[in-house]
This record gives sequence, C-alpha cells and structure tokens, in this order.
Amino acid sequence: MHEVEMMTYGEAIREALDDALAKYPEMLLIGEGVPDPKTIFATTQGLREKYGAERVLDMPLAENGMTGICIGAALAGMRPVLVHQRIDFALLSVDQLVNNAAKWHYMFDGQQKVPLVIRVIIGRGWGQGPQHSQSLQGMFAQVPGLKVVMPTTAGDAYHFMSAAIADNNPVLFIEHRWLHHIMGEVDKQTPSAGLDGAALLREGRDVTLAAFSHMSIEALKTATTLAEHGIDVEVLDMRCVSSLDVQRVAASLAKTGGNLVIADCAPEMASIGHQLLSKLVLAHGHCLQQAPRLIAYPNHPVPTSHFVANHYYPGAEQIVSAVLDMLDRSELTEAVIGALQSDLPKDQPDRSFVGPF
Amino acid sequence: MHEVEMMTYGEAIREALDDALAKYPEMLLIGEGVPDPKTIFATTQGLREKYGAERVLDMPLAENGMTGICIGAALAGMRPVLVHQRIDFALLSVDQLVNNAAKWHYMFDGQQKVPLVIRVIIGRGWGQGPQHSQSLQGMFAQVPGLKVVMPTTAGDAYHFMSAAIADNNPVLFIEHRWLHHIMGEVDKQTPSAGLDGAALLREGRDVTLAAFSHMSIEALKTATTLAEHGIDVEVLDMRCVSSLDVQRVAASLAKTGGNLVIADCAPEMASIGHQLLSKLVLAHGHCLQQAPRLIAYPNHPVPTSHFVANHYYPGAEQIVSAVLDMLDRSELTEAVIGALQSDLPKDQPDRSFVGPF
Amino acid sequence: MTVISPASADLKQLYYQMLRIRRAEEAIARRYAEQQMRCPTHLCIGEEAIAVGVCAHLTNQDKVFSNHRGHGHYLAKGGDLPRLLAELYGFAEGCCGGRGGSMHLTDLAAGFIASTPIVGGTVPLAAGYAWAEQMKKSGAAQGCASVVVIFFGDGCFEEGVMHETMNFAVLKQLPLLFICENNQYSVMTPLAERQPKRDIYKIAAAHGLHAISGDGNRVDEVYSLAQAAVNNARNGLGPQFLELHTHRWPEHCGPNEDDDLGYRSPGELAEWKLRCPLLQTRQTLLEAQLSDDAELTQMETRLAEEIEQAFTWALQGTRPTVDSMRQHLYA
Amino acid sequence: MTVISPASADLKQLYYQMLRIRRAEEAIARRYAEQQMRCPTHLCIGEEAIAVGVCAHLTNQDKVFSNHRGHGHYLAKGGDLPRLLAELYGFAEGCCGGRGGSMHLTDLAAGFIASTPIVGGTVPLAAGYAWAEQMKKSGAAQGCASVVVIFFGDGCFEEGVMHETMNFAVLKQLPLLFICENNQYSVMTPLAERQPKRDIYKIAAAHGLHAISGDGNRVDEVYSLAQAAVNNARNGLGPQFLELHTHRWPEHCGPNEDDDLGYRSPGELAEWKLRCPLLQTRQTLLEAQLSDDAELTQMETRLAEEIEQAFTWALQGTRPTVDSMRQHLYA
Ligand SMILES: Cc1ncc(C[n+]2csc(CCOP(=O)(O)OP(=O)(O)O)c2C)c(N)n1
Ligand SMILES: Cc1ncc(C[n+]2csc(CCOP(=O)(O)OP(=O)(O)O)c2C)c(N)n1
Ligand SMILES: [Mg+2]
Ligand SMILES: [Mg+2]
Repeated sequence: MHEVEMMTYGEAIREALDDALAKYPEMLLIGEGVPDPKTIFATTQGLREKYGAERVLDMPLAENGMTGICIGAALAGMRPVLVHQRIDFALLSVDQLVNNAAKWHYMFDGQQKVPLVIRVIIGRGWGQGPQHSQSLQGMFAQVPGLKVVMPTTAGDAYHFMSAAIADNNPVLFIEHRWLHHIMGEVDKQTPSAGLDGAALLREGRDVTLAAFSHMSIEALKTATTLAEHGIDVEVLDMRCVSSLDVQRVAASLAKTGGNLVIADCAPEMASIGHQLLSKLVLAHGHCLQQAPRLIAYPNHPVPTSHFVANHYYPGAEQIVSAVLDMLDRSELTEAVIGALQSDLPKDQPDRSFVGPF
Repeated sequence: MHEVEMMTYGEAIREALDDALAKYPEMLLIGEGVPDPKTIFATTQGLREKYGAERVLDMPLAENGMTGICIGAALAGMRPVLVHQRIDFALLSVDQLVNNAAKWHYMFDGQQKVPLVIRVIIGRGWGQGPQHSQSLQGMFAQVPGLKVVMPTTAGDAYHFMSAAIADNNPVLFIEHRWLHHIMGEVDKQTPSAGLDGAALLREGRDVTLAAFSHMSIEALKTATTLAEHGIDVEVLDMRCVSSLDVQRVAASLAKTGGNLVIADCAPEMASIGHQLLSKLVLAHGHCLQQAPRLIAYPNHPVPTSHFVANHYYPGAEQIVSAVLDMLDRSELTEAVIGALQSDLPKDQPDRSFVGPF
Repeated sequence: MTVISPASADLKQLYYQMLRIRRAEEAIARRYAEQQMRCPTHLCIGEEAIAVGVCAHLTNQDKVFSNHRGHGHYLAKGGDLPRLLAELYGFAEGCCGGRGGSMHLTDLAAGFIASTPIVGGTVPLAAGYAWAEQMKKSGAAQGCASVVVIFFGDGCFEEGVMHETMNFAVLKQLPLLFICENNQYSVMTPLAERQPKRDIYKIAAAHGLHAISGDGNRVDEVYSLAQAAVNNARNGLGPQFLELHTHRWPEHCGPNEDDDLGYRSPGELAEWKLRCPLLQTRQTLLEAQLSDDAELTQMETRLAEEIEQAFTWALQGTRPTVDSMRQHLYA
Repeated sequence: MTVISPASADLKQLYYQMLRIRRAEEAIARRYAEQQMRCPTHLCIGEEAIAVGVCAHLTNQDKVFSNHRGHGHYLAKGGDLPRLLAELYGFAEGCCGGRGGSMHLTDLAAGFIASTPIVGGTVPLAAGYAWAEQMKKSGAAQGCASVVVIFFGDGCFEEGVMHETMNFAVLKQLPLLFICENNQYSVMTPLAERQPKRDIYKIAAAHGLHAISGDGNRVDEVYSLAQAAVNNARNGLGPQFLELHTHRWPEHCGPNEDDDLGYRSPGELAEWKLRCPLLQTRQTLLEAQLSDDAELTQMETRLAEEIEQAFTWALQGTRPTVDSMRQHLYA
C-alpha cells in the first residue's frame, strides 16, 4: 500500500535530495548557501549534518568555473547537484552549460557522460528587480543536449528531482520561488515519471489551458472559479520544457474543440509558449478552432517598484479574460475576476512570505 | 545620382566599419584578431593603419570581462564594436550581454545608454565542429533590450552595420561565414533601413518562403530553379530576428494563398522560426492554407566529420521538397533537385574557401 | 606603512560623513519593518569608513561604481539622500525612477554612475569607463584628470571577471581604483569555505597593480591609503588596489541583526563592534580635542533633521504609472 | 634552480617521444594539403618538450586534459596514433568517432580525458576531475594516488575561469598540475597586446599554488620541474603550476609556415628554431655519448614506419553513417 505524504514543494525537493544523497554515494550537493543557516529556503536543511561537509558544501562565487568543476567531477563519476539561488546567476555559466555540459556526451561519441543537475530558482517578488527575477526557461530549453524541466507540483518536484539526479545527462531544474510554499501530495512509491510528458492537472471540455510552472497554479485557480460558472477548462502543466509534449496538447484540443490558451511565466519574446504553439501547428495543422492566446509577461525587464511590478505579472485574471473571450462569454469576466480578487499584495505569494528574502 | 557599388558581404562590412570610424570619433573597434594579419577574414583590413592603434585594437582572451569593459566605455560615451570570430565565444559573455547591456537603459530609467555593437560570426564548415559552428540567433533574439540582426545581402550588411553603430542600444550583429564572399549591390546613399523589417528578396505568387541569413541564399537558389518549372516563390529575408516582421509575412501569405515555408540555419529546437510561426498564428489566426513547414538543422551538435556534417545541413534541396510537397507537385522534385546539384563539397561555400580557416 | 593622518578639519568631516551613512541606514532599518520598502536591501553598517575614506579624495569629475551594498558608496560620493529613499519606496522620484530599488542606484550629477546586484557585474564596467576617460584625456600633459573607483567585496574577488578586469586595467594603465571591502563573508559563508589562506591584495599585486591592505575600520588609515592611491591613479601610475578589512554588523540582506544564526564565530561581531569606525574616530576627535560633546550632539541633531526631511520628501513620492513601466526599453 | 637531469635512458626516451610527435605532426602537415583532413588543426611543432617532459611522470591512472593544440599532449600521454589520424580524417574509427576532429581528442584507456577548443573550457573540468579523484581516495594514507594535468596556453591564462579554477584548486588542495605553455602568442596577437609585463606564474603563486617557470624548450628542465611538481601533487601538497616558455613554429592553425605574415618580430622564429627542443636534446645525447648517429637513424626509421602504418590504417577508416550522426545526444 502506498503512503502518500502531504508536503510543500520546497520540502519535496529537500526530501528528494535527502533520498538521493542516501542512494548515491557519488552525489554531491553544492552551491552558494547550501549549508548556511538559511539552507536555500530550507531546501537543503540538515543535509550537511547528515551526509557530511565533503558531500554537502558551499562554494566560491564563481558560477562558470564551479559549473566546469562540477562537469569535471561528473566525468570522473560523481553526481553533482549545483544550486543557484537565482536563475539569473546561471547566465554566468552559459559557456560551461552550453559548450561543455550539453555537448560532451555527443561530441565525445558517447564515450563520456555528464550526470549533472543544476537547480535554479526564478526569484519573483519583493522587488527582486531586473537582475534577480528573470525567467530564462526559453533560453535554456533550446540547447540540444540539455534537459530542462520546471515542475509545478510537490509530487513532480520530488520525482523530477529524483529522476534528474538519476539521469546521466545534464538537467536544468527550474523552480519558481512562488511554488515553494505550496502543499501537495508526494507518493514516493509511485515510480518516477521520468523527465517527460505534460501533466494533466485538471480535466475539462471547453478550453485547453497549457501552462508553465507557476502559471499552472494560476491556471488551476482560474479553472476552479470558471467551473462555478459552468465553464470547464482542461489544465495541462507543460513541465518538461526542452521536450514539449505537443501530442498531449493536441489530444486535449481534439476534446476541447481546438480552443487553446497558453500561459507562460516569461516575457512574450522569451516564451517557450511560442515553440509549443509552432510545433503544434507544424505537426497538427488543423487542430485550432480559432486564434489561440499566449499569456506572457511584457517584453522588458521587471521593474523593482512594487507599484508597477504588480502590473507586470499576468495571472488568473488575464487567463480568465482570454478564456471567456475565446468562448464568447465576456459578459462573465467581471464576475469571475471579482471572485478571484485577493487583497494580498502581488509581490508576495502568501502572507508568510515577507521581505527581505 | 546614386552610385551603386558591387562588393562582397565581407567588403561591405569593412566599408561600413571604415565609414563609421571616420564619422564617429568615439567609435572603437576591438576584438581578438581585429588588427592581426588576417583581420577577421579581411573585414577589418587597413583600419588600424587608418584610425590608429588606440581605436582599432586587439584584446585579451576574456570575453565576459571585455564585454563589460566595452559596456563601461559605452556608458562613458564611446561606441565600441566588439568582434568575436565565432558566435560560440559570445556564450562566455552572456552575463554581461543579458544582465547588463540589454537591461542598462531600462533599469536606470533611461538615464544611461549602451551604444554597443557585438559582431559575431556563425562558423559553419571545414570541420568547425560542435563548439565552433553554433547558430545561436534564437537564444539571443529572446532577450528584451538586445537588438539582434542577421543581414543576408551585402547591401544590408553595409546598412545594418552602419545603423547598428549609430544605434544607442546594444546590437548583436550576426554574420554567417558563408555570406562573406557573396557579391551584392551597396548603395551607400540610400538611407539606411534602420534595424527593422523583413526584406523582399524575390516576389512570387505560389509560396511564401521566410528565410534567415544563409538560408535566404538557399531559398533564392531554390526560387530561381523552381521558376524554370513555373513555380513562383516569394522569398522574404527575416533579417531582424529580435523584432520579427510578422506583418510582412502575413501580407505575403495573403498573396500566396497561405503557403508558408520557413527556413532557418539553426537546430529545430533553437529555431527562431518557431517564434515567427507562433506570432503569425497568434496575430493572424487564419492566414495559413495548410500546415506550414519549418526547415532547420537536426537537434544535436554539428559533428566535425565532413562525411556526416554534409548531411547535417539542409539547403536548397530540402526547401525544394517542402515547396513541391506543399503544392502537390512532388513529381517535379527529382528534376529540380537534379538541376540544383553541385559537385562542391558541402563543407565549403565556394572553391576559394579552403581549409584551414 | 606610515599613516599620514588627515588634517583635523578633515577628520571631523570624515566622521560626519560616516555618521550620516550610519544614521541614514539605521533609519532605513527602522522603517523597513513597515513593509513599505519592498526590495532587497543590504546595509553597510559597520563598514562606513571605507566609502567615506575613499570618496573624500574624489571630485565630481571622478566616478564611482558599486555593488549590491551601495548606500554608503552612494552617499559618500554625494548621491542625493531623498532620491535614494524614494527609490527604496519604489516611487517615480527615486534616483532610478523606482525601477531599481536599493540594489540599483545612480546619481550622475554626483559622479555615482551605478550600483547593480549581479556580483562582479560592475567591475569591468568601471574599467571600461576609466578606459574611455583615459582616451578622452589622452594627450593631457599630466596623467588623468579623473579617476574611477570600483567598490566590491571579498566574495566578488572570486569571480573570474575580477581577473579579466585587473589584467586589462594593468595592460592599459587605467586610472582606476579597486576597493575590496573584505568583510570575510559572502552572504553567510565565511572566507575559509571559499578561499584559501592567502592575501587578496597580493594577487592584485602579482597582476601588476599597486596593491596594499589596511584596516577598513580606521577612517584615518583608509583616508591616507586612498589619498596615495587616488594620486597615483590621477598621475598616470596605473590601477591601484586596496584590500580593506572590515565587518558587516546587520544581516547580509535586510534590516535586522542575525548573530543568533550562528554563522559568525562566537564573539566575532562583538569584537568588531568595539572596533566601530565611528567609535574610534569619535575617541580620537575627543581625545585630541578636535571636537567636543556639544559639537557631536549638534551633528546628530543636524543629521536627524536631514534624514527626517529626506523621509518626509521621499514618502510624498508619486507611484510610477503602469504606462511609464513600458518606457525606456530602448534609447 | 638546480635541474636534476633525467637519467640517460630517460633522456633518450624523452627524445624519442618528442621526435615521434614532431614526425607525426610533420606528416599531418604534409598530408593536410590533400584537403582530406577537413578540420581546423593546430600543430605543436617546436613545443614538444613540454608535453613529453610532463607526461613522462604520469601513469595510466593519471589524467590529462588539453586544449585546441592537443596532438602532442595526446601522444605523450599514450594516446593512440592511428585513431588520432582517423579522427582527423573524420572516420568512424577516430578516437572521437569522427565527431571532434583535431580539436576534440580522447583516449580514456590512456588517461587522456579530453581536449576541446573553447579556450579555457577544459581548465575547470580538470580541477573537477582532480577533486573527484581526491574524494574517491580520501582516507588514503599517502596523499593522492593519481594526479590530473591541465595543459593550456598564455592566451588561456587571460580567461576568468583560470582564476576561478586556481582559487578552488588551492582551497581544496587538489592533486592538479597547471601547465602553462607560454608561446607568447594567442593566434597572431603577441603577449604585449594582451597582458602587462609581469610573470604569469607569479599570479598563480599569489593564489597559493606552488608555481615556478622554466625553459619549455629544454626537455631535461621540463622533466625535472615536472617531476617535483607531480610528486608534490601526488603527495598531497596541493596544486602545482609550471609556466614554460616556448614557441610555436607553424601558423596558429593549419599546416604551413607563416613567418611572412610579419606578426612575429624579425628573426624571432629563426632564433627559436636554434633552440629547438629536439636539436638541443640530440646534441646532449651525442655529446654525452648517450646515443650515436646509427641509433638516431634507427629511431627515425622506426617512427617513419609507425607513422606510415598509422596513416595506412587511418585511411582505411569507414565513414560514419548518417544514421549514426543522430546517436548519443543523451546518455
Ligand atoms: C553572480 C552572483 N552570484 C551570487 C549572487 C548572490 N549574492 C548576492 S550578494 C552576495 C555576497 C557577495 O559577497 P561580497 O562580495 O563579499 O560582498 P558583501 O555582501 O560581503 O558586501 C551573493 C553571493 C549574486 N548576486 N550574483
Ligand atoms: C573562448 C575562446 N575565445 C577565442 C577562441 C579563438 N582561439 C582559438 S585558439 C586561440 C589562441 C589561444 O592562445 P593560447 O592559449 O596562448 O594557446 P596557443 O594557441 O598559443 O597554444 C584563440 C584566441 C576560442 N577558441 N575560444
Ligand atoms: Mg563580503
Ligand atoms: Mg599562446
């Protein structure tokens, strides 16, 4: 009988790291702050004490070099998990990630492998500003040889992290900071789904909502509220961004009559949603009933000021508008959005999340 | 009366640099090899002699640092043009390009500007292999604040380089090494087109061929040969990759009855062609007559061995097949491809181009 | 090395500048709890002597680049206090229009070009700026009229871009000062987990910089080391490097103390507090009878007023409009 | 420093290894004109003493990482010659299956892990490998059983990743040898346009490495410096750094001479040719009567045969199939 535990997304990551450290003596967990008192938003808590300072360690501020060092260790048989508290810092290591990690197995004709996980966190909120809250999934998802995942649920966080560590390839594991506190079911016994496929978060008949990471949460919120108005939205979480599950979206569209809304947490011009839509059209020309919608951020950096940053991020409201407009039910928009309204400042995911962080 | 000169793409770049150095005393031209005897495939020839070693100079092997140094110089009023002989080397400077150059004007509320040009060359051919022949336009084109252009003709090379240097924003200027030797008309007097819009390379009624960089040359080749068989292809050069001219493609499709073939010189998963197609569908839902085609490279690094690298790159033949298939004229494929056949090894753009380079 | 003490009037001025930064940051820390300054904020309390001792030698023509911990550098360089506070609140009147918050400061009129929070990000920019200044001035008889200063931490020194920038700076003999604020921590990670035992400034020296280390908590020492360094740079002697030892008192990011977290050795913070740059200077001023209690109290009053007024002004700021958010992507 | 000469038998062996690299590369250069080796190829003619003098101390358990100019390192470490040549021709039998060409070599059996052409790209990898070896061995009584060597050039030293890697290597006291082949050029750009006048190895020393410089054209000197360095690394004394001065004879990339291009000072190449590492060693061998013309001729014959056979084998290689091109994107 399976034991299903309830835990937060952040705890699920900690669990996965813990279990993997126990399972793989060759696993290393390294990153700025990994063993410090705040332990990467508590996701590495207790691990140094449990597995020792040789395997769970801090590192110098040298993102490119340390990525290369982890690649070298991986070549020698280790399984490093390298953590950056912000995905923005991974931009310093694009050379090693793209030129080496992603290509190594291929360019050495399969003779060597790089089992490496890079954990990165999208740092929205509390005035993180232009350099500390970028969404770069689209940029990294287009690198052949690099697997890029961005799980949304606690269950996926656990299983994807486990699968990423078990994988013999470099995997970029993207967390959205606003997922960390969300509770979900983790069933450790259910074999990991691997690192493939979209997840069906909610079944529906009227519209297909293909969403990414934190936008899947917004999509679910929308779906719940819309259901009260008799509108039945199917929510797909497109969690594997470097191998988009186009097939699954097409199947959903067959059911929903070709009504597609895509919601990504990235600027429009950087959205992997474009790739999803394009692949869909290339492979399934006539699957769309009408012009689809892409909900994404504006094409400029995130300003720090919370007065405007709050308006930078689209959420459930924008999804509602798009869905209702598509179904020609715009008369409901006001009512539905009213029901979604919250008095929480938009630069905090929940009350417990206060500055600074 | 305008004087129109014939010159190669490479010469056009040299001319533009020369003219800009004369025009802007604050312009700098810097890069590994800029003043060496080979002068970046002769594109910087004679410029050090003419403008002095202070303005035309070599640099240490330090791509990220030197990009930051050029940004700093730009902030202080200079107009640096930084050259990388391979676009691959720009991966070492993604931090400075994305975190600083692209965001600076925005994040300092318009008070400061970064007039910086980064010239990068896609190094296909002669066994350049996995780390020296990447096509990264898709990755860079998705960065808000960074202008990315990849001109195809000598005329555009001249005017885009001139406009890029005059521009007060960071511009990534992507050259394909196989364009350098191609002759074209340069009309210096015609005011520069700026850094916007697609170019109509050939008018046609039957199919819209939206192509990028060197693929536009392949597209033109195709169009010429297909014309002999009564098939009339319109070729659009999508030269501005960070501000795709979707409107122009839509207008063309209205004429060609919604037959679209996109041809990009990049792996499929990294292709900016996806963004083009997606934007088209989002903005002009019903503009496509049938499933469009995307011609791109396979999703893995380029192997060095010319035996297989030759098969890595799609070209006119693949475009022909797609066009004829789309028009239900596949019976012509063999004849047309036969006419396109050349005995030139596929790892050389022309006979004069021999290894090593 | 012999420390050439600043003149008495100067020392008083240095004290005043340090006190101004301290009181301003204390006020920020106090008000931060109101949850209205909604951005990451790195205070430099305990480290004021460095910004003040260095910037004392800079004119408006000289430029400063800084990092995430930039309030002190900004104020010492003459950056506008009310606009700094407005920036923290996210108002349009902020020095960055509210777009940057604490980690993105600028005051071009004061020659404070920019601070940004990607560690190491501004280091090569400072060198590029200095290079441009040098080119503009080339032909000038007596070295460079203006110099550029880059402030950074011990953690930053680990980034490769430091090495790339030092190499170029020495190659071109740039009028550039590298000021390394070695507070022994990168966030909560002590130096020993990040760097081997050896001196940072000696690496700079091996690169060919004029490099020296000193006590970053003694403003007189910083002042005289910086004086020599600024003069050298101004006179065309090339880039200079100061490694200055100091300690941050509050938490890495945020308004609170965090000694309870236990990442500092026991007693470490307390010991550094005894070596408070303000305390030490105040003692000198009183002992040498350069000042007295009355004058010091007067300083406090004046500063309290200035800071209060600055907050009042800042809090009357206007919210940037949503429309304005779209502006200035391109120049 | 005192140079402990290699034993006589060793010197002959060192000469033979250098000669083997020289003759193999000359043969490559000769055949390159046939336009069948269709990949960028960087020859190390003139620099053979470094690869040979260092690798002489390495066992099969020791690992080597290299750069774009890797033939010499590969051969000196025991890499398979026929498979190197097949790689240059792009055949499936190449050490990299034809996927890499000259700039991507590997021979895991020989402990030659990899060379790649992004300058600096392999530097941190070598450190990571050494770190892993150290962890695997930790608890071993006598330091590290195996050491890792990274070969790189003077140009590479300018990359920030060098600094990041040296810092980590010293921090963890890795069993790692940094071998800097200072040939004074990066492509055609002389050192003086890229670095100030100061010693590279002294920067490494300031980082805390055991660092020293030497004559890279004297194989006996390289041999003895490397002996000490390898022993130190093996005995747990931490990372070692050798800056070895040398000169590349052919063009940067390709089979030809290029002295006509004029980027070297007049006479510079000629002077370095007089200091040919082979010539100098041959003189010693003959003068000290450790060898004679007959034996040297015999060496030549043996090598000519080996190389001829290697080419014959390589040229019979099979073309990788288009299907195979798609394999191995993921492990
Ligand atoms: C490239 C990069 N990596 C990591 C961080 C996260 N971070 C912000 S401040 C900081 C500590 C920097 O330490 P130091 O340079 O010594 O400055 P200090 O905070 O001690 O003044 C770190 C690691 C960052 N902002 N940028
Ligand atoms: C990151 C990067 N920048 C630039 C180049 C182009 N490049 C190839 S080899 C080389 C010269 C390297 O010089 P050095 O390290 O001294 O090695 P040498 O060729 O002299 O042996 C350069 C600049 C590259 N391959 N990678
Ligand atoms: Mg610090
Ligand atoms: Mg060199």
